[in-house]
Amino acid sequence: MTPEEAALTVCVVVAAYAGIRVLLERNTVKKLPFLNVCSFAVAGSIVLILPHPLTIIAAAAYFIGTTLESNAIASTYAGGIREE
Amino acid sequence: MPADPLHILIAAAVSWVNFIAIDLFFRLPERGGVSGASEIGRQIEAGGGALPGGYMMGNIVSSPDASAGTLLAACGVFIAGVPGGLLTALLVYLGNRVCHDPGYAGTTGCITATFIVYGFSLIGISPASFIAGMVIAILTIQGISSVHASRLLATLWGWRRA
Amino acid sequence: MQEGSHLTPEFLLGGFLILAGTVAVVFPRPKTYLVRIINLELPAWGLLLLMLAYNETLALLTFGGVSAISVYILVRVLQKTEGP
Amino acid sequence: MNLLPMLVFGLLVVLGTGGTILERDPFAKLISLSLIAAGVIPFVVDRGYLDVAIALALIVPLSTFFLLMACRRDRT
Repeated sequence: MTPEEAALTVCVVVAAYAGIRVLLERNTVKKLPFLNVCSFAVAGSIVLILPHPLTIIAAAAYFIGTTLESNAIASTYAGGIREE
Repeated sequence: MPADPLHILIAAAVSWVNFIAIDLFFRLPERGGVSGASEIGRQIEAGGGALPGGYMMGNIVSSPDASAGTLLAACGVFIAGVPGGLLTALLVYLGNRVCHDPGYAGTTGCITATFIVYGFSLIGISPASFIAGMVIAILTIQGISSVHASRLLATLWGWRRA
Repeated sequence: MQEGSHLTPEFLLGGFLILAGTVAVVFPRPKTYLVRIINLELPAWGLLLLMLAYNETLALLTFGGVSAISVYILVRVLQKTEGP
Repeated sequence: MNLLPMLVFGLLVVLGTGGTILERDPFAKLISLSLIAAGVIPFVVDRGYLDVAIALALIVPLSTFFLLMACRRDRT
């Protein structure tokens, strides 16, 4: 087993664990840290699946996109609570 | 070259120390940067955690900081060597600007992590091990138990302020 | 899995997503328009996976761009319907 | 792709689908939709369509923003 395969296995196991924890958590805002772990693991594994120069940009775009999404969800949730 | 579990553990420890040190140096636990980060901090405190640790976890979630910089720098060095790492530093800076963040922590973490990962690749620890190590490091902060992780971060923040 | 088989994992996942998403749009859990629009994203992902299974690159790019615009139009229609 | 990563990303898609259908809060539904995107994008990368993957990664947050505009109206 090469280091790449070992790293891919670790990333994939962490992604599955984080995905299950996202569903089991009841509080909506506390789901976001687990979603962040899942996106870390997925961004790492798409680099390990296909090593190519464009993959760096793909991983960075995916990670920044999902971070923006979490930011918007959390901000809208906080604003909605405060206006009530 | 066969894989060695010890290499992944060493990489996890190094990247944990790197991103925690840089996040504490740039005062992330002081306050929530955006309203979403403050909301995450308050909810974690309501669940039994500590408020500064909750703010830092909220900041990690809602803008790419040193942890994202370390992961993407490891990816860049794995594919294209040191120039790839510096390219990801530029991308992390752009992402920080999009998220209404000054962007010092992410860019600094990315540049230091680039040289750390390159240095370790010279003595035989592959950059792929650093990708897995960073995933394990972020798992210990955000993924196991938000109460204990926020208390640990609050303790470290107390040392930083003292 | 032999070459040329149509039962790739993309095909199976896309079919599952289209069937489950269509049922979820027709019978939404809280019976509101917003939940219907959110559930409408599920068949969109399923259609995208089916296009991926048949290697239609141009269709993938076009559909990815247009789906966001269609969501925007539906949200505007929802806001007009509810009124001020 | 190997068998284990394929199974795990398929599991992520199935989990996201179940979460989107079963949750009652609109914000929890949006978080589950993001889980589906996390499962689909590695399949796109595995086929070699990196340009499609970059475009998808930038378009998915856009549609979430549009849905959040409706969520904000719905709550107040």
